[in-house]
Amino acid sequence: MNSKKTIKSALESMMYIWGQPLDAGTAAEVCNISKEDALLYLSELKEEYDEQGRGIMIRQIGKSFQFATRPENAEFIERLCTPVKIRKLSQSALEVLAIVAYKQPVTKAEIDSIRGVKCDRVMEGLVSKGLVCERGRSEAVGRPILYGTTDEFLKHFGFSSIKELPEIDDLEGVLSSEYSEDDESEQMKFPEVNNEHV
Amino acid sequence: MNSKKTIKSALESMMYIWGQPLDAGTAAEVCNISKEDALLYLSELKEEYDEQGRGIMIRQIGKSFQFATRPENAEFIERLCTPVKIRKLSQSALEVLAIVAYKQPVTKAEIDSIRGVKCDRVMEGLVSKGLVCERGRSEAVGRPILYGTTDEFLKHFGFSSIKELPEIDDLEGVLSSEYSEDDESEQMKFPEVNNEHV
Amino acid sequence: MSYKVRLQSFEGPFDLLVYLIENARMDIYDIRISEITEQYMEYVNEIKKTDVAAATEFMVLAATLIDIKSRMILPRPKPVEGGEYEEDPRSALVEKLLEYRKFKECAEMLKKREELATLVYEKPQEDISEYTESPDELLKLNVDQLATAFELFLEKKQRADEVRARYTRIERDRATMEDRMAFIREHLTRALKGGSRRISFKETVPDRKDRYDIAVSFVSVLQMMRDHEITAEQKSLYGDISISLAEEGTDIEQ
Repeated sequence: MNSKKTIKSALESMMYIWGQPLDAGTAAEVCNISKEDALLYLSELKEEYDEQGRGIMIRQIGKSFQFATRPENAEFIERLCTPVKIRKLSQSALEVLAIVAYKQPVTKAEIDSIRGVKCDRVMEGLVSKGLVCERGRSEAVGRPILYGTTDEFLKHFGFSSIKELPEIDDLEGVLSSEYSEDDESEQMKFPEVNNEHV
Repeated sequence: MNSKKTIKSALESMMYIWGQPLDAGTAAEVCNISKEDALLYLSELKEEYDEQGRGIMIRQIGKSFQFATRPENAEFIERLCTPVKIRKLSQSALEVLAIVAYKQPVTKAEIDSIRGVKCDRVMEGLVSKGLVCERGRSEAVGRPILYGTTDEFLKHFGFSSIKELPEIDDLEGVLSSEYSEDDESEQMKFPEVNNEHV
Repeated sequence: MSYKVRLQSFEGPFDLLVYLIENARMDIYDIRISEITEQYMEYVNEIKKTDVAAATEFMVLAATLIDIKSRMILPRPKPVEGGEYEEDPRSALVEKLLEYRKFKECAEMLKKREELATLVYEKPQEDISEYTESPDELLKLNVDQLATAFELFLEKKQRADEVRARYTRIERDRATMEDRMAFIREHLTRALKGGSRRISFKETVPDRKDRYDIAVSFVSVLQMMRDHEITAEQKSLYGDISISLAEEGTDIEQ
């Protein structure tokens, strides 16, 4: 039987080679330990890297773990090489994604009714990006498809679990102050409407 | 000016992303420090990883530094990265295996006569998979090889001993080779007729 | 700058309405409906000029606004004793706008998380081709598989034995040299159609081959050779006997 120290060392090596998020179940099988132990050891490693303030960290996505660089070192990495930047999502994609994240599992019709506009094309984009996936069908008439977020969603926004989403009520007020900022910029963008028609 | 801690963290992030050996000169330029400092910091990092017995280490090649996995973890990496192709035994292989299991030690001729078809190739496969092995020679004419199941066989089917094989009613009756007399005499006269069609 | 471009800045009718309300510094719970409807309609009319399809999406809410506006003009009756206040015609819309605004805030939060997350870099997987090129073969076995295969085999064997026993009896009664010679002729004809003049002796023995059957075939072949119907040759002792139709005009004695 391998010692805990040996296993944890092996897990670090495995994560390094794997590059992509390493599933605790897979790791457990390779190390011949229980999935619970694998989860525990990986979480411990994650803490160790945080505590020691290493320049690389372990991030958790669902039950998978992955080495990644610390956000504060981004400028150095960008100076060293030209890393592939992830394309940021459009406003409409973010809105649809927000509704899916908080209301999942949810149908397109529900999303449409909240936004007052059809979301078919946006949803297609989100599914093809792997941020959203089908989650069975609703019991409602026509048995429409239900949608939910994926692990890729967690990774894209830096959550380790869907439980980390901030409470929706906590958001209100905090962001309302930013509306004024938005307003100003948009006013500058649409002067013609006002000038010509008001 | 960045602190030593910040720089060392940045160096770790850079090495991680760079993948290839990172030259101390390049690192120094990116971090806006002297090459001597870069060398010093990188060497310090190398020592830290060694001291902590991490599963990843920093190796130095000339004046370049690179993350690598610890050699003692090679077996885990191999297990992680080697894909597993799941194979199942064919119906005929299972038949032969069952006959060997219940009638062992048994000769190929006996199996042939029970199944009515040659088993040479199937047997070869079972031997190469380590499920069946030679068990000496029969006293019969030509002293044919006797076959039996292996410990690997027990392991695969989760038996602790061959006695755990499920009971089969009138096993002797079904596994007797009924045409043995005819077969043998004809084999001598018209071997091809007999082998391919009975 | 065309309206089409600007339109894309609004995510939909609710987005536009929320913008107009906040731009006018109105309390969302007390919307000045006729003022906002006017602004909304102006905007929609502008879009209609360039993008009719997009304007349609905004028209549904326009209709709702006009409906609310008309109901607002009607005097609201005072509540009957014990009755409830009649609902504010705006309340359903306000509820929708509040819900929309809530998710817009969530979207804003996600946008910030996204920005932060893009500062985190991952590296690609190391080259693991040396492993992937030679996959492990895992033999998947279980007792059920073995038992099922075995039972299936036993059944098959039992059926085959029964059939064979019955068939053999009938065949033995029937097998005559005449039948066998006809059988051999048929085989040769079929082989000929298939482009081959030759058949092997073993093909002249049908089905259950015991000594009797083989003897019948052998005697039949000898008879047919004597009748100059076929030729036969055996290359080696105990080797296969090859049979072919006698060629016309060819002497049988080779």
